[in-house]
Amino acid sequence: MAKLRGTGMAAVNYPTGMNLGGDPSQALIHATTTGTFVISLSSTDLGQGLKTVIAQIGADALGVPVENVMIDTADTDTGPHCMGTFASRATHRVGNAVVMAAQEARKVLLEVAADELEVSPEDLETDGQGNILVKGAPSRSIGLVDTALAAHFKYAKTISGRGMFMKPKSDVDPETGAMDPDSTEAHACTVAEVEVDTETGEVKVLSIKSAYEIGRQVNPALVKGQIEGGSVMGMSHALLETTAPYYPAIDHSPGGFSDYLIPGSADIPEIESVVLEYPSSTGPFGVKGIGEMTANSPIPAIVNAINNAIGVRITELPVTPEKILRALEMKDKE
Amino acid sequence: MTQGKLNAVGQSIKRRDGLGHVTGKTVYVDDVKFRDMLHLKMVRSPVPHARIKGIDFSEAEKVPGFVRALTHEDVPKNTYTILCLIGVGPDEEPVLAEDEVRYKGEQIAAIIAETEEAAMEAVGKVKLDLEELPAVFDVEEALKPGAPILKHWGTNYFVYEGHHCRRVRYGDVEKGFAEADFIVEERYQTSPIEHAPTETTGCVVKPEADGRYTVYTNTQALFFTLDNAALILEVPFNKLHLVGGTVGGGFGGKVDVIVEPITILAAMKTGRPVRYVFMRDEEMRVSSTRGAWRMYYKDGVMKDGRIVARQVTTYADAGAYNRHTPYAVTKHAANAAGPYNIPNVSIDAHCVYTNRQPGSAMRGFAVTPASFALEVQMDKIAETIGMDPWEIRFINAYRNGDMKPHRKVVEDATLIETMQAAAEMVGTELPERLKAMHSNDREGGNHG
Amino acid sequence: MAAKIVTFNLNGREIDVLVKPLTTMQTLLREQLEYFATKSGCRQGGCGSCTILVDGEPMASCLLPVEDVAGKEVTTLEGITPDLGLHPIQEAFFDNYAMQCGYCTPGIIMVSKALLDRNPHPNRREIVEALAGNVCRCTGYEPIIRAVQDAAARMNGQQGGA
Amino acid sequence: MSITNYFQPQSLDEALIFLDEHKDALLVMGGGTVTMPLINEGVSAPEKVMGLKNAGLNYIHQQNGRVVIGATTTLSQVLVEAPLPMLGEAARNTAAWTIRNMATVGGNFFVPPPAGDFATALLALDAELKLVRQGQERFVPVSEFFTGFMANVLQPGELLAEIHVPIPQGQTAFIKFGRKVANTPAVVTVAAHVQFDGALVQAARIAMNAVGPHPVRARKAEEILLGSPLSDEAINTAASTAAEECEPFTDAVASEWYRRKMVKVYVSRVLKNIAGKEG
Repeated sequence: MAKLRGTGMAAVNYPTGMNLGGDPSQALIHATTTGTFVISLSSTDLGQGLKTVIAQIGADALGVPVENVMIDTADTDTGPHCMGTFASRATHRVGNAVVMAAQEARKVLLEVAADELEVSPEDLETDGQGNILVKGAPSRSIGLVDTALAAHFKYAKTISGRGMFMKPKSDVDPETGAMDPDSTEAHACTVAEVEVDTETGEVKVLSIKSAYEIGRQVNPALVKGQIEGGSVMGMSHALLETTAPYYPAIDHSPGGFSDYLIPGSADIPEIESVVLEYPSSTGPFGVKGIGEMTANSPIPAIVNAINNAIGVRITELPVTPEKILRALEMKDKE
Repeated sequence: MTQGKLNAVGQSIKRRDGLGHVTGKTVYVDDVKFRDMLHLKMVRSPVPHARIKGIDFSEAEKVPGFVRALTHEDVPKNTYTILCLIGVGPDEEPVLAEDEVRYKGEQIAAIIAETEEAAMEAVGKVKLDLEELPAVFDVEEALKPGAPILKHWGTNYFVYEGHHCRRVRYGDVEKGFAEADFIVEERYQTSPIEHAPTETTGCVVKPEADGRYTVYTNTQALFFTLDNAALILEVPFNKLHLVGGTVGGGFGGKVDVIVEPITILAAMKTGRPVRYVFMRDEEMRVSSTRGAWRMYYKDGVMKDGRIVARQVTTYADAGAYNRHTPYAVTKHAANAAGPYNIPNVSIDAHCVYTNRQPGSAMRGFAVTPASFALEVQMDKIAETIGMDPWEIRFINAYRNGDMKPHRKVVEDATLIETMQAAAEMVGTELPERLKAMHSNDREGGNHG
Repeated sequence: MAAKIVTFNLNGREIDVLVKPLTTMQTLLREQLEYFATKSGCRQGGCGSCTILVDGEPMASCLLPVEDVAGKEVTTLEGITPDLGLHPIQEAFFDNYAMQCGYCTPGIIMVSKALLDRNPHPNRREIVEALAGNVCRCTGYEPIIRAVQDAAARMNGQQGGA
Repeated sequence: MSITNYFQPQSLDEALIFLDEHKDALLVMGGGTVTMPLINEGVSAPEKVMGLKNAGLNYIHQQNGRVVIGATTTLSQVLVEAPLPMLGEAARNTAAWTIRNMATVGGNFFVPPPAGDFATALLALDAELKLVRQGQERFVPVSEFFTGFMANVLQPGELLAEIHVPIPQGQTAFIKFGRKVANTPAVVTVAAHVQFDGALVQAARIAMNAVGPHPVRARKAEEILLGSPLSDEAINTAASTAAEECEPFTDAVASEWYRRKMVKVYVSRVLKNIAGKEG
């Protein structure tokens, strides 16, 4: 009976955007006389934080405080088309569409402010606190509400913008597989440490430590959330959960959270992460994407750590205690 | 691309929906209720493969609260169209089963009743006359002659422009294998897993006074769902108004457009709001999973660690129907060689049908199984040639300017920098040679 | 089928409800009283998203007949949420990003409330054990554990940092 | 038809009256943690249900060398009061806090495998079940209660009212091995109670769960221990014997092969735990 420790690593990339592109997203922005900028979308938030990060992108693209940005999404009558939330695409695609729409709206915002301050738009800048200032003479400024009111009641101008982003659809050469699948690549390298009980085949994951490179982080706390959640989902995929415990047979399929084994609060390893930011060439503010990839590198890192601990390489998921015992028994026979 | 200093991007502001979450005020689909709302429950196949000879609703109709049943005859265009909307066909999954059922749990008939209990009781009283047929569950068995055939085009695989699989051909793997000092082969297999979000898939459809239908749904893709539903129901797109965007966990499991079309149809036929939300065991045993993937890797490797040839043969277990798997297999083909610069690559990625709960999209979409196989294979290569696992990856890591097997030039690559950061974080002392590498050290060149 | 009047205290207020036999507290709260903070993740007692407190004890409302709470004190998340502002636990969860999709959050906050009422200074093991019946698929639990520790600090007067 | 009546007897006698009146038509429920999911999913649609929660059967007290536990005492109560170390362990390893606040000790005798870990501990402690019906009561040892898969000696009109647990004279140990750390079904559960006469084993009870149609005793393994010291060698032989005599099954959590392997491992670990205590 022994408890053996092992360490394993894995390095992965992950493409941003729906494979082959052709997944457009639109955004409409309009200011109301409350000084609020409404961003209309039809994108969905699955918990990854779209409603938060898109507001942040919109705020900086407009040059206004994030508190002045409201996301109005997920109503097909009022929001322009969006392909949907998957493929780590939303921050990149919807973000780009929002930046485009914001540029158009910002242009009108500065034109109206320029008229009010009797300067030319090029002389103006926004401080991100809700003020539009004359460069070099910050005392001469105008607030967002005043500008919006002036635009509406004085100049009969609409402070609004339209945005659209699509990576044109690429098709696949049936012979060679040539294709242009993605807009950029995010990366991750995970190191997992495990302890294997050679008598029961149990694997305890002690730690999952990962470095991620995902271009610009829009909201570091939400990025960390994806890394922590993905690490646990990866650990579960590697060791515990399946709808077909005896695949390819369909027997004994679990019917609920009792016999479908996903980790609970007591099962989680120590999780550590560091995030590098190498801005992408195609994303808004250099964004790439992270949502889909965070379960990927922990899985092989854990399998490699098990091999490092007990010298058996299990190549079938999930790596159950039974598979480990059977592999150890075969190894002893050799 | 935009002006000056960033004030919001890069800040860890709190979640916009956070206050709703912690107070329980966030509204999810199953918080949507209407006074005269009906409930829909599905009659499902108890067996993995059978011919449907008859369905008897006589006992079910006697259940107090029973309103009506729906079968394939009620569905205007009884075929799911999800792939044709993204340029991949043919579509082959019925909304409600017609002549055959091809997986245990497949939707056969919808029962609509005043209460959920009445609907469940009525479902239990529907009598199915089924003639069980032989079933196949293994992807390689399904491709052998004599296996039960699942598709109307007479095979158990998806046809990719005339080919029985998605192909990538780059360089000459046989030449690569011939040159190689070592050949490293392995078989990798993943099992299907369920998205298991804490909120199950569901929708509520309300007929509006103006003849349109409002669909409250936790789909991940509103317009994609709208378009598919409209095509199935043969109604103008603008008849449907989808509202959602607050999803209790998706993970790829809420983009199959399975509950919306039939529930809109039920609302159309009854003129009343209808609610169809999966029970947990339906989410587990019937809703789509991440498919199972069987991947055979064969690599040619030189003594110095360079991988000169990589051949990948993959069988994706789509289960009984396409859903998103044919599309996932193409993404798999674009990633199965990994973030490594390999001169000779051959990939055959098959999308295979079995009599199983369909596989579809899940977080990582076909790249998750590839990353698993790739990174265990890289360790096996390192062990075979006696090299450190870090080093084998640094040597082969792709650099900006390299050409990927699917003929796309590498850009925005930072695998090397990411590995360096991970090593530093865990205190692994990399040799200077590896610390000196960077992703632009071969700009423009190939195999530096 | 004889419906019955059941009297109990809901979030500090005595109420009488008319329910059919074996109606669950989950169904009563969500379908009749429109208290939607109590969620419905599985109706098998396996996910914890429907947790409510009965005389301060966390229970799975999906398995609890309404008749069983007659004369008792029932607390739901609506009852913990002050009319103005937030309960310290809610502040701690919000500040620690202890949720993503939010569907499991109500149930987890109820269990955390019951734990902290009973044990103002829980260690990590005690927090983890209390939460063993709550499934969260998004966060990986770590931020939730941090949030409960932070909530304990806030409720004990020390200013909990995010 | 759906549920017509939910009876909540206020006393054991009232419960027996309802039971006599409605016999098989009445589904008896303890905490509801097994019955309610089946009703919620429409798998079970009883007409009449009787909940015993208010029948005054939740108490724990000691009575001439025995711990007496009312049938509807919740697992949380047992965990808090921990009348015996093994019972505290068994309760702590069953489900999670929220469910333990509802699940009852008596209910644990009517659950499908691999559930029933608490009943397994009681089996190892030679507990006796007080079964009552109108005007009659009888004591049945847990070891004779189960007659097959989801079957037992309960007669029509009879209820499980109390569990009597003799205070163990020897050393006890309990391990519940699941695939997750908490709130998870058993791969195998082993509970043992060994009494010594000096260094020799005078009496041994080894109870196992999830390796038979219900909690079972490893009788052959027990015999091997009698009359000899609890040596490593005796423990290994007993563990191997227990692995042979058990009847494991396959489910989503573990296969028959793996459960049989784990019986050998965990019977050995439990006995070594006891040997360690004996010192």
